[in-house]
Amino acid sequence: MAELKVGDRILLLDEDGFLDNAADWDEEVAHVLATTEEVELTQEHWDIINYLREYYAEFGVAPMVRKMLKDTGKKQSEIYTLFPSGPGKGACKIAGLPKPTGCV
Amino acid sequence: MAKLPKKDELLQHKFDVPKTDWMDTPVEFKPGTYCYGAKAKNLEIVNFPNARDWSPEDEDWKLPEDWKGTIIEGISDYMSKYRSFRLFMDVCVRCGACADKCHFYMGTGDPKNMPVLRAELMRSIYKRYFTTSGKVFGRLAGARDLTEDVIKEWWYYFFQCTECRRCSVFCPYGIDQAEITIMGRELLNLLGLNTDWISGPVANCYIKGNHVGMEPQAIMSNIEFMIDDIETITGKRINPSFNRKGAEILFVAPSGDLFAEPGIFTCMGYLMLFEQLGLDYTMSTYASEGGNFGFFTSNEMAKRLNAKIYAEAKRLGVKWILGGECGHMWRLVNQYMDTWNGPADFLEEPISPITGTKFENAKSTKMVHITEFTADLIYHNKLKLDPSRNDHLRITYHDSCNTSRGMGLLEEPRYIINKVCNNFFEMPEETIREKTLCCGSGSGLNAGENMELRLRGGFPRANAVKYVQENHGVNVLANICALDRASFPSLMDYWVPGVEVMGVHELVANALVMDGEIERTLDLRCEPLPEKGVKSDV
Amino acid sequence: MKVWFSLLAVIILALTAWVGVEILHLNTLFGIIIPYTAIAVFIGGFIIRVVRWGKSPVPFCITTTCGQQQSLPWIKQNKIENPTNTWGVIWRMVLEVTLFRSLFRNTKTEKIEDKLVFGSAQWLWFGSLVFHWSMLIILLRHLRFFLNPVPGLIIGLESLDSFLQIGVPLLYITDVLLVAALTYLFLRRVMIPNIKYISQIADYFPVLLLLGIAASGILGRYVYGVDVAAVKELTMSLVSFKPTTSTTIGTIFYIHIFLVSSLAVYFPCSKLMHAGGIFLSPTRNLANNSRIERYINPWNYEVEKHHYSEYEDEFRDKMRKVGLPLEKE
Amino acid sequence: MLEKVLYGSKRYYTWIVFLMIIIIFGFTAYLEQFNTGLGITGMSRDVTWGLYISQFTFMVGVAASAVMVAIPYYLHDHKTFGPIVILGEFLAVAAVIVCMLFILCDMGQPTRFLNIVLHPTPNSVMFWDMCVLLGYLLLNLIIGWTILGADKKGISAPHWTKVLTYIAIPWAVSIHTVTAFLYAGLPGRYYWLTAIMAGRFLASAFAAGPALLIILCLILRKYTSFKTSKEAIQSLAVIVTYAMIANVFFFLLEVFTAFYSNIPGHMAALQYLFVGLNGHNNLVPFMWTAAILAFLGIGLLLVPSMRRNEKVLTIALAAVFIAAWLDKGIGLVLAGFVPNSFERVTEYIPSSTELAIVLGVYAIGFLILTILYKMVVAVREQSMVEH
Amino acid sequence: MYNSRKIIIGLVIFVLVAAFPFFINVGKTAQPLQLSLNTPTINQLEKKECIESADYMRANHMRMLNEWRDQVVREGNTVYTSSSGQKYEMSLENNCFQCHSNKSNFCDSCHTYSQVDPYCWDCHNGTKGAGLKQ
Amino acid sequence: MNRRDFLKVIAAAGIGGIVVMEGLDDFRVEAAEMNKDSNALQAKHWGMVIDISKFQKPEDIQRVANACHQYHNVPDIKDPKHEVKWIWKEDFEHAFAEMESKYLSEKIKTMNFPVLCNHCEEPMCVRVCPTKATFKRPDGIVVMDYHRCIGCRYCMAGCPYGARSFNFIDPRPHIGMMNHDYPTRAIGVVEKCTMCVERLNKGLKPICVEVSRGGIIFGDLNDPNSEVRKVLRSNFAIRRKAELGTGPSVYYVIGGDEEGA
Repeated sequence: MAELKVGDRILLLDEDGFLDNAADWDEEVAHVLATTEEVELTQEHWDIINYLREYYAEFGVAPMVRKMLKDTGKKQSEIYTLFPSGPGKGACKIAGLPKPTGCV
Repeated sequence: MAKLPKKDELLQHKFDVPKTDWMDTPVEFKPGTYCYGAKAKNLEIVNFPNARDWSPEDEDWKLPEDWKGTIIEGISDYMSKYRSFRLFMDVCVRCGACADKCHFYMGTGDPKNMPVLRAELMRSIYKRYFTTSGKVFGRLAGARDLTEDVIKEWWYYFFQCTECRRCSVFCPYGIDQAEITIMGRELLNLLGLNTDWISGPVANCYIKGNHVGMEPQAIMSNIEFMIDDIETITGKRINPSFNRKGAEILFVAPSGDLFAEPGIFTCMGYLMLFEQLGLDYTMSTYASEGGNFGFFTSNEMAKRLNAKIYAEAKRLGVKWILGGECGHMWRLVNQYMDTWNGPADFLEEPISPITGTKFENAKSTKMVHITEFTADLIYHNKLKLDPSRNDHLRITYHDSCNTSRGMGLLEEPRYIINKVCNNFFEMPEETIREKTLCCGSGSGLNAGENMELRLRGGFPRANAVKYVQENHGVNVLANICALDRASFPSLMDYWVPGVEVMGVHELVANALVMDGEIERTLDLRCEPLPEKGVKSDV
Repeated sequence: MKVWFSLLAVIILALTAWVGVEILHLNTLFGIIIPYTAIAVFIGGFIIRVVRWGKSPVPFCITTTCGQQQSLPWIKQNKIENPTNTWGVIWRMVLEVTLFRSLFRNTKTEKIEDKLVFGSAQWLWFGSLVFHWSMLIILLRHLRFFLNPVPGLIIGLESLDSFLQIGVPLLYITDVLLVAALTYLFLRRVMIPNIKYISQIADYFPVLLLLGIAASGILGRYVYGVDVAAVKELTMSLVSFKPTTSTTIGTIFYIHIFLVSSLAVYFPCSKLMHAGGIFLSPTRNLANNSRIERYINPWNYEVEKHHYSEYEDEFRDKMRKVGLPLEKE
Repeated sequence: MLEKVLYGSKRYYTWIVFLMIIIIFGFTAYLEQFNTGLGITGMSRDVTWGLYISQFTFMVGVAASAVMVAIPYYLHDHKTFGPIVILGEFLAVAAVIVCMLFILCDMGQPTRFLNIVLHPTPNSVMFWDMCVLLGYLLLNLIIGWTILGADKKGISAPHWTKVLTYIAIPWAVSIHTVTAFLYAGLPGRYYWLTAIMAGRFLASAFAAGPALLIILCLILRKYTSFKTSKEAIQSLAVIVTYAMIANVFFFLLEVFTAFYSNIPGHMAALQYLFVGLNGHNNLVPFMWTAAILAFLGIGLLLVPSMRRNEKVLTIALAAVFIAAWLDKGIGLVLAGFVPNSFERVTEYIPSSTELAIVLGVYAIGFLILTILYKMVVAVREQSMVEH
Repeated sequence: MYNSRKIIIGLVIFVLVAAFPFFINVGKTAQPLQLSLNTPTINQLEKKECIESADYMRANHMRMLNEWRDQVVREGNTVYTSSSGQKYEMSLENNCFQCHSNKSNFCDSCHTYSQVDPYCWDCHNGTKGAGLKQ
Repeated sequence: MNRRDFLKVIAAAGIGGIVVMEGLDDFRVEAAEMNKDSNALQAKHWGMVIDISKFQKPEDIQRVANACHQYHNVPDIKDPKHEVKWIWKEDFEHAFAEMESKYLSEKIKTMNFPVLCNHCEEPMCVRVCPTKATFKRPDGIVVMDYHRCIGCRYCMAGCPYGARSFNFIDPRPHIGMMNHDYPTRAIGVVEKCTMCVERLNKGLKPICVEVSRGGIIFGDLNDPNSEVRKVLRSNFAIRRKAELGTGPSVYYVIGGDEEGA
């Protein structure tokens, strides 16, 4: 299993680089995760990340992409500009959310 | 994650065979063609053996101590439980009729994806340990020893079969590779060998009620979101009910329809239809999954997950159950549910409250397919439809493997599509109905890490879509399966750009004229409808 | 290699009979003991195999549906390919067993540049149909050696089969068809790379053995001139359990019945059991009526479930928050 | 592709059942003939060949006519014939099978029919006829089947089909030429002993065959989704016109040669056909009907405005077809035996059993044709399915 | 066993079919084939032997006759020299039927027993006493 | 398996088969010798001269025909359409239609001619037969192999002499007195005069010659010293339809000792 070195912490990642344990997340982790995605975090990124964190805290899953766009007022293309791997594999990963599964 | 190859790279394969005998050709784990191993935490949730974190790339798969005995005992056990297993091990004559029927073979050219040879992976072990000829003559009789490499090969190829049953249609003895795959996966699960993509949803579904892992408030939030959109489109605020006792009908949809595009448009379709009918129905957050990844794991797990539907129907005191557009869900409803968790004697034989039609074919399960329900409505003129709203769409229809070869639901969706659209085109006949080609991602293979395999497996289907795209300008691939809706968009983008994926009830709702609705200018995707009479480019 | 091995096996079998009769003069062994044993093994083995299958239940109704299900009354059901009652199943089985319905569907997938195309491919269907039907007619025809007087039906069948006035004794059309069909089935196994790849000794051997049987029979009839009356005296003595041997019958006949005996013994422990197996195939012999009538799994057992109460316990607060009805407030 | 044959409309099934009934009827009649011998027919020691052989002769012409579509399409790139080439090929297949069945029906010892192959006799024209017919059957079957198979797959047919097609063109000519040689080489049969026999055969074939093909196309157009273009039909009709003119012209050459030379042997058969001989005049009404229909057909076809009217065209084609049939399918073979070697006239009237067998054989032909055309229609339909 | 009723019925049918010859002949004695050599000509023979050994003739007479036919009709050869050096006319009527004048008790009985129906009789009508085959 | 391996298999199977065959071969009787009868009459070109003067009365021909037909089990079928005949009576204007003349003497007009197969030198029936069922022997006789005849009747269309008959119906019921030393014919085959080859093979002359009381002279046309040649040298003889080039081997001498017509 892959590992992520954040400061002196060693965090476990899954095969796709998602945090194995969502509770490990903090802002410092986000920065390190962002480097694996080759993203420099700006305020715009943080808006999305914070939105995802809040949503996840309340609902236990990532939001539907459509809902995320509506709630953040961003277009899909803008999300892709911010997170080249897309809302799921990019934004959710940096925000420390787990991968979505099932028939989706 | 493996990088996606270019189209012509994927198309380089030929239908030929390696120089070495298949027993001497070791399995090669090529990135992009297999899923991650099951995580310990997910197996633990459902109490599966040998839960541990591992990777298929590892040399050591951390098999339990007596793995060999477990497998052989397992084979013996399943032989005594399943006649199909024993029979299918015995009667194959290797005529090869199935060989080129498998979409994975067509897409990879890997001879071990010929159903006959995939079955032989298991059969060779059966012969070695259960037949005299195999014990005495060994390899001369087509038998081989059970080794860790065999287990790895099993894992690779039994999770490279979507249990679509296409081979079974062509087999002169009806040998169903799906049955052998199912047994293979049962055996592998005895050793804790599953894929992450299956074990995750199984664990989710077991605890939270659906594969995606949506908790009740998440479901409600998603529905709320859809209701908002419906209001924007129709001007009507609708009010679906959840977990309501005393409703007439329990509606169960695949959870994909509650969560992701384009499934949510199909879900909006259901909601709009029910609203227009004034149907007395409820949905459940506990039984919020029609699909059943347990079926891709073991018979027992499938039964455990499936039990929720009847249990919830009983708790809520409904009369009967209506099922949404889902593929393997319906194979299970048709062939397994009543046997597992029946008899559903607490329910009534389903009668459509709108038309009074008695659904004779669901007398025992008490569960009706939504296309049966809707086709009946349309046949009795209970819906006001404006098919011209779909005039910008040129539609073809993909039969899901499970509903066509494990059920026989062929005409109902076609009837509906023909009534709600004006431009419908069939794909070549060898690729539809009982000969339909799989999306390539069924039976728990629609993960991201095995995208190359999915694209390869989906190539034959895409090839047929391309045919109608080229000949008829088709731009919509309609279907009645959540997995199709999940897997086809990426498949179409890759092979046949320009073809959108829609559930049948999205088309229905687009054409449905609701009482008191505003003049529609948007379709369910909130895209502007083209002006009347304007046809799409062909 | 597998082909050579199979061929060698058949040749050894033939030589065994030749040595046994021609050199060792074991006529009783090859004319009486082995045939009796073979038929006993065949019948006994066949029964054991079928019973063994029968001992495993069919827990689920897993029909492969190849047509429209029974649905709304105005939708035409395909009552044979997707039967809901026994008659439909019987029809389906009759079509499978007598006309190889599923094989008739066969197509050939070809990859032409970046396209997949599906062509007609009914040669396998045709070849196997010709083989099996010829085989059946030949078996029935052989009843002339086991029945006295020979019934009219067999006489009629034989005269139809020897309709063409070729050679002395008259050439049987089914002899030609059988050899042609077997040759085709053999050739496709060795010529088509994919089929060759999946083929095993267990596939080559029966084909070559059948060819050997056909060859020895044809040689006996057309080339060496076996005394059929003497053969019938032997066969009649066998079936009336008063066996006598004959020394006037040529060795080729003993080779023939030794190969047939080998086949009879080989049959129950081989893929040839598909003859019995097809009747038990659950994807074909079950009606697709499991939504109409409950299908029973004899070993169905209770499983551990995650009940609603546990679910509600876990999510009660969240459910209450979004206004979902609760069992326990 | 074979499975296409199993699914069809009610009309299709009715037609199949109708043909099956006739086939069973004909087969019963044949069993009677098989058991009691050819004495049950109207044939005799003097007229040794009757309807079977005359129908065989006529149908060889129908079979050969496929070339009239193939030549313009393959040699002259006449594109409008593209869709119907396969109809011509499959018509040839059905026609050749009918030919072979007629030969079989005519045999006194049908169980020995393979003797022709087992004891090949190159000096016999009949041996060559068997070879060319069998070859032609295989050629058309293989070409037609492969092309249709490729159509079904939506790919172009393999190159070797083109080679076979080029072989099939002279081959088509050969089948009718060799069949003409069956007759033309016999001493003492003056009506047949003529160098122009093969020419007459081909001319009448190229009139009657395409005429039938057009009628079949029109039937398909009416009852199925297979729509043959007007241009194709008109082009083919022009071929029929000139072939029929040639046919009549060749016949008139015979009349001139016989009567100007005044050789009794050469005149006798013509006299028998048109005015009767020694008081025997069974065929006279048929031949005059043929003559009238031939001129009627040519007349209607020659006038472009009438030819373009498809109703009139149908009548004209039917007239041409029937005229050719009466001339070749009845007159030609029967009159060859008149008078016999002893200058006597024996007349031939087919028996009812014989007629039943002929009907049965034609029904088999139609069944084969229906099945083959059904596959063509179904395959073509599939590539343009629109619901 | 599951579905035992159906499986047992099937197996019973199988056994009945597979062992049908045994069932039908149970209790019957196999009658050895009796060929009558009791004809005036044979009775007068000093040595009762056919043109070749009886075993050979039983198995091969049809092949021999077939060969004779081509020799006589097509080659004009009419004299057969047997392996014992004896010369015979190659003719059914003028040779075989002279001794075997009892068609029904000799030829027919064996042909019926082994169910062979040669078309020779269509023309070669057997012996004077045998009557004509219609 | 590649093509070479495949060929190897075929070859091996073939060799195996030959070995087996050889091994079993002693089981068959050695091929016996088959020869001509030493008494057989032999010639290079058998022919006949028919002396019409010996057939003044119809009974003369009838006698010959009866003898032939009885000997060969030729059926007596009344229906002219189905009748079978090997030798029979015709008058001049039908037998020699091409020589017809208005002013032919009454005597010749009423003369009876026995007609039969002409055993042509260039037999059309042999040329057209698709199975060699009818063929010409080295001694010039055109014979039928009834076992091989498929009943196509092409030979009947080809024969300009009407010498051939087809068994339209089963001949057996129409045979009056069965000659048990001679076979009958099966239904559905063509038959005709064989010039009694079965008798020649045994050293006997044809039956018609024997009963013709000198009316039919038989011999080797190739042999200048033969009787037929002697007769032909001293008499004017005609042949039927000689202009067709078939080369009939049956000659008719009209008038015998008298002056020819």
